[in-house]
Amino acid sequence: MDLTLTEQQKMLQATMNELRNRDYTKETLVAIDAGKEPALGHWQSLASTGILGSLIPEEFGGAGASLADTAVIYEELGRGPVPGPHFSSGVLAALVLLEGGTDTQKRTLLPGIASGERIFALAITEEDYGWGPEFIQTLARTRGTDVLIDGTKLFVHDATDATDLIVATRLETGSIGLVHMDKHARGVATRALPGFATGLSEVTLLQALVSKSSIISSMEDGWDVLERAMRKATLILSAYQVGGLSQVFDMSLLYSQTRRQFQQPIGRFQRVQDHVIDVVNYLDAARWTTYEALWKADEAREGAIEAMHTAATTASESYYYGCNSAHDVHAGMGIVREYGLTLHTKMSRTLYHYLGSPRYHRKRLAHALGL
Amino acid sequence: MDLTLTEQQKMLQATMNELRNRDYTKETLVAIDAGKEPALGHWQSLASTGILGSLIPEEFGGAGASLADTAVIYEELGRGPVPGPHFSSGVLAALVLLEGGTDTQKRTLLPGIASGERIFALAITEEDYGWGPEFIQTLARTRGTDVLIDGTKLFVHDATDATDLIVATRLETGSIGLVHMDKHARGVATRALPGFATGLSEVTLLQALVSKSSIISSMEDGWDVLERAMRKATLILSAYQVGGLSQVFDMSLLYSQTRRQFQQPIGRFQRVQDHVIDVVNYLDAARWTTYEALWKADEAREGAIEAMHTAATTASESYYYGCNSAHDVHAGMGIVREYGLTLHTKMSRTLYHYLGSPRYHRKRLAHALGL
Amino acid sequence: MDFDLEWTPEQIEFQAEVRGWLANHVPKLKDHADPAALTADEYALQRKLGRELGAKGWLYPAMPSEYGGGGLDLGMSMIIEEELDLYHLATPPYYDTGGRLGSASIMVWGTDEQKQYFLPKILRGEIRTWQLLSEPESGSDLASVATSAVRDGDDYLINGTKIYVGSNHGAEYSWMIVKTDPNGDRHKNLSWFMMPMGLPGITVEPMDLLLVGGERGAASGVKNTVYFDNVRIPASHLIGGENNGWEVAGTHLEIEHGLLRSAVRSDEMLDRVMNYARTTTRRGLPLTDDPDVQDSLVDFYINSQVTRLLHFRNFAYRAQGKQLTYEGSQAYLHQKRSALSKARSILEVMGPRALVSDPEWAAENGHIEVHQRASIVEQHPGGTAEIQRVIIARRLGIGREKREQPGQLPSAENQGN
Amino acid sequence: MDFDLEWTPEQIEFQAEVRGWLANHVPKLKDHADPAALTADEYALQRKLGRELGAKGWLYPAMPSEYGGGGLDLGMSMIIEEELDLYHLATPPYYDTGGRLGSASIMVWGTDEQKQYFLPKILRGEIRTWQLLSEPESGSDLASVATSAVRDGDDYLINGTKIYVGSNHGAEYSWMIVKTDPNGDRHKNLSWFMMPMGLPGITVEPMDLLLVGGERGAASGVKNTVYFDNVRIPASHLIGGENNGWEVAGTHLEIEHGLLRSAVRSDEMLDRVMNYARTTTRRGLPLTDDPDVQDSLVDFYINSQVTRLLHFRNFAYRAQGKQLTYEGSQAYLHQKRSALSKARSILEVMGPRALVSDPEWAAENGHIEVHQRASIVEQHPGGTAEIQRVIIARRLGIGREKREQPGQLPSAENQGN
Repeated sequence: MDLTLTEQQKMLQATMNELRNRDYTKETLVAIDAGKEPALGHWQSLASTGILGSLIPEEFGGAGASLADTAVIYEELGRGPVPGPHFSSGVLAALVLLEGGTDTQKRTLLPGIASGERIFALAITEEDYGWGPEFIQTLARTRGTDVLIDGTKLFVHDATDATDLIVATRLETGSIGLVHMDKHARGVATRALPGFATGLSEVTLLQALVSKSSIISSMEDGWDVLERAMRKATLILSAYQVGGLSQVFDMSLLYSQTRRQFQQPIGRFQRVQDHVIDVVNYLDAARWTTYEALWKADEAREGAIEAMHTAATTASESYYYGCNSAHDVHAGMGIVREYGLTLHTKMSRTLYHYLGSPRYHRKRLAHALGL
Repeated sequence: MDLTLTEQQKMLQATMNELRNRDYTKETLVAIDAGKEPALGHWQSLASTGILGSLIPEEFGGAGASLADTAVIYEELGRGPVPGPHFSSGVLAALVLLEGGTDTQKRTLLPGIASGERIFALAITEEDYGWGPEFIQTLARTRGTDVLIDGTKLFVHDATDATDLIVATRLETGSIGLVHMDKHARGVATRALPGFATGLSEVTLLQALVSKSSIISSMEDGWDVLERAMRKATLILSAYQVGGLSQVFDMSLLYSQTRRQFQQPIGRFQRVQDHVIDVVNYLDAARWTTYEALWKADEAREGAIEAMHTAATTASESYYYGCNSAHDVHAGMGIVREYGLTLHTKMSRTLYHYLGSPRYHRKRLAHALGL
Repeated sequence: MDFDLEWTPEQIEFQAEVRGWLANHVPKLKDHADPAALTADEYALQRKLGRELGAKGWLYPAMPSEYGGGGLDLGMSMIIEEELDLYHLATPPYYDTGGRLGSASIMVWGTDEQKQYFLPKILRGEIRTWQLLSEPESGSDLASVATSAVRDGDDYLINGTKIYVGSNHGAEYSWMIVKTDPNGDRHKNLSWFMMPMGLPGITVEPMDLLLVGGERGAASGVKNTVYFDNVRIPASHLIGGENNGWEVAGTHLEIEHGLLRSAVRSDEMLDRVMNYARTTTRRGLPLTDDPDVQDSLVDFYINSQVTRLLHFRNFAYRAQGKQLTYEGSQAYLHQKRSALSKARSILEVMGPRALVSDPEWAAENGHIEVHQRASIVEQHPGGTAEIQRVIIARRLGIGREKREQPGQLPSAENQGN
Repeated sequence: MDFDLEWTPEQIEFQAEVRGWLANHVPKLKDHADPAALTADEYALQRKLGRELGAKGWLYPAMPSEYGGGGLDLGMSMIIEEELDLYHLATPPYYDTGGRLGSASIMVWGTDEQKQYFLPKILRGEIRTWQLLSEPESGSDLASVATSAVRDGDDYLINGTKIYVGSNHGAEYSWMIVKTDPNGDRHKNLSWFMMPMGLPGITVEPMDLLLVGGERGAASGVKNTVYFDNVRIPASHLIGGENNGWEVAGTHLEIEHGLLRSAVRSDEMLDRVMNYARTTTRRGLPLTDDPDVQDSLVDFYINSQVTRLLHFRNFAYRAQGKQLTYEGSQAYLHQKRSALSKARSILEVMGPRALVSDPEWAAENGHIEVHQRASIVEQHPGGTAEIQRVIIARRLGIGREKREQPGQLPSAENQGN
């Protein structure tokens, strides 16, 4: 029993902290959010830390780190919140390739992910939105040694910044095929979706043609591969949400001390205190459910699945409600974009349904508990 | 548009207030709750006000009053909360007889209800608990001109104090029959169920024999009769809950003013204030949804059903949560039985599932809204 | 009790008149989800409608006709509100809280001369007015405003900064609170001005906020910083007496804290969400078949009914001459907090479609995405939820034997909107 | 990070020893849902178990062995807790908060003589001790206690009334806070006594409460009024120095506010609710097939996990020598508030069966009905939810730059339970 970070984790944390302070200041993040700076402006710098290969074994150019180590990185990224395709590519796509890719696919693709040269996005959900195989309507039809893909993918994270896609398709056999394709292949078009969400886009596939060998999950149903990848990725996402919420807490606490009204710091009022306390309670609930789930996953312990669903539910809800409470602390200041709180509010909404909403995870948890 | 009480309603209110102050003081109610005074000790006094016949037409010995008028009475009873079979008998049973009884049944039974001579309880729910016809397993088998009834009724309100029962049974035809019987008939046994609930009991029916003419709902399926009666009765129950919560609010407000800690009234602390504010917010939500639903029911307006389910949900949840908030205001004092708050806490739990839980009403509301 | 809005034959006739008139005069504007998207031309049409309503006395129907109001009773006023609501409009049909709150305050606190000078402009829709309250260091604590007004002969010189002001198409006047006595006791050092926005020294700079408010009657538009640099304003524009501003604020805040909303406004968002759920399928089945969706919608529906009923109660009480104490803030608080709960219900039901404003994929033409932001933004203007709770506690007498009394209002007949 | 409780070979051996010993010594008692139903004979068996545990140093395993504790490390202490927990027992296996809190306070504040005199009695289970804090006019505001202790020669004379005290089978001692300086400044006028309950002038009268607490280690039993009428007690029984009681209270409250609970206690109610749902049918189908039931159970489960993890974090931090600040109150607050939420989940799942204690129909032999009441009652003892929030705010530094420091505790090794 030891709830402290390892020395290596502390180093990772320090590295990420440095990166944030240098490349992803609040001003930069606000500018990226407003479209005034490119999202990938510091991609090389980020990639150079090696974090994109955190989960990728050394033989494929990565660090071969544990989920818990990777979570330390993502907690720091979440504090920004640093947007961009780091999660889609370095976590989700890497895990899909590791779980279901052939040796050739791993050898060809993973080093590029680790170095940041290739940027992957996963096109899974569609207009009929949901995180189960039953929602996949995009068709992949065999044409000799090729497959021809038609469909529209919606609310795809980070596709506009990607170089490569992994697309969940319905094969003629009825099972799910995860197809790797060049984002700039003919028949593939991506379009950013504006609104109160970060990095979502539409991907249309119109007779997009790829070789059969691009199917990552050729040995089994693609959804099984994706499911295994998502179970792990979800935990990294939770850590990212924990990081975001911990930044929201710091902002709220500081504001409670420095903002004065009625001739005293606003944090002297019990009503304001209770909003800050709500934030820290959400934070610690998310933090410790996530940490335990990470540990259980890394150690393959009993109850790892239950812990993962518990963490995912708690982290998504906590980030969402924690931002609401932080807005209560900040009142007018909270909605001033340059102040930076709305970056988190927006991110908390963006991630609420990502890889399954709290409601989805609750239902899966009920199932895992044998209910 | 006029949200004030009519002159007649003000008189009713005053009468009930007087009755409460005389016969149902806090001390008496605490003693009844503790089993130190009989629940029916003041039944004659209560009956003499005529309130048991409020909904019964004058031709059958009642006052023929509207639901809204009756609600005024029950709001005052709820303030106690005055326990006992007044609702089971004067509201629920009366409405069942009015909705489904033959002329003979009405003429024979309603005057006794109105005068308080007969006390009815409705035995509907069973071990497999729920407020739909599908939960009725108690069997009524025809034997010549008689029916023979077997089954166990659970969580029956007020049965121990009753003289008569109306039992929901499954007829051989498969439909539901509401059977009137003398509580002291052979084969009928009632047993009070102790615990954190007021007035619940078990009623066992072992080859209980009644004449076929005792079936109240002989012309149609008994559940339809019951459903119509419950739609109206639910609103009176909501008014009773509103009354209870309004008393809880008064207690909380007064305590916030008179209890001193840290050298000031506790109500000076924002955290305590917010608990009291929660109570009044619950109260007013319950009050106004109930009042509007009563008006719509009396006037047979469009949306009366939706309004009833909205009121029932809101009143049950408000009373439940409002008591929790009041306990937060009162801390230790709230759990001292002689103080009287726990009478409401217990009653709010007792009524939570009665005539359908909030979840039941929400589902019916969804249906009524065409969802 | 009677929840009916029964109209007399005269009122039914009036209703027909209003309906007919509106059909001919309400301009057909594009349905902008984000009110900030309103163009200058469209805005001009809205102002025109405002002036036309004003000319008939329908812009401020319950205000006295001698000052340009309609002199109508609450029933008539409500009919106008109801009919406008069918167009998702209110009186006035553009952002004019300075006019609504300023005119009520002038009715109570202005001199006869000031009433005659200012009220007709406002009530007839000739000018529109922003309200200027918050400052960088003064939000919930309104009494701490630092913008100064110093007497100089027949004028005052104004210096300071106001934030979260107004809207995006300018205003002719601003109704503002300032400090007139830098050494005066708290609550005895403030005054209100009706400020012509064309005076030299005034600079307006847009703020970048989560939601840029718009020009519609109901929009909670707080979005400019307004700088005052030695602005010279005649003393005749000071309303309610020098250093008497806290009393005037009582009137202003009383109306702002929950008395703004009419009894009849429909819940546009409820209609939209129900419509979405009824017209959307999921795996071939209506979304409404999903019990989780039903739960979310029923939550939304009940929340909406409670907000409506609390406002309705307040309206009815006012109409019957009953003095409201905590009820205005209670309804306002419920409205604010249930907006958050509704936003979550919506997100549960619609998923990411609730979050995007893309023309092809946005739910309900983007109105939902705007609401997701608006639900957060609307927690704060007009007094935060915390301030509403402060008022409720004082008015109910929680922890105190003496209940605080409400601020002074215009007579009931003059509060129709 | 490592969430594992990995035992060393020595610890595994110890675990086997404890397990074997308990199997032979824990009396088979009737499973009373309501702890108040425990008979005098059964209570005597529990006391006997306490003395036997005490003789082995397992009653207060982490306390120094020189005073009758076990002198064991946290791991060993935890093993004892875990094994007792399998019997739904804790150390001590009867209501003894006065002993738990008093012995810790004496460890920090007592003189050597006092430690030698009082601690062995407590730690060996020879006496049991109530805590006496609240009074009719003093609840959350502990510093306002009025029960007076006036010096008279080598003694003090005690007068006053304490409420919500103890349990239903008496106690040999009481650990109590009194006012020793009627004119002293607030927080400088209090002292603590270890009071023999056999002294003349003490009257104990049961209170009639929503839940009558019992004798089990975990029961939140507050249930007597204790009157002191000129009770004469030797000055040697005053702990921590005259008028230094607020400092001593810092130790007492620090432990009470969230450090009481061990890291390993299972959630008995979670097991019961899951068991009920899995073994009950509704219209022939398992209750667990109902999606609404699933939702309620999952809510319950998640709440339970969060409470467990917050306590686990606190335990691990203490084991690593990290000073806790807000964390104790945070865990305690979560435990209190989620008890309410759990009670509602239960009521949703079980309906009226959750409310009755009838032998035939009560869910889970009546344990559920007791929990429905306990969830309300447990909001208040050990500091209300509001008091926990006060502490959290101060310790986090909300609205203040200087964070409040925790009260003084016995060294980490001595806080094992």
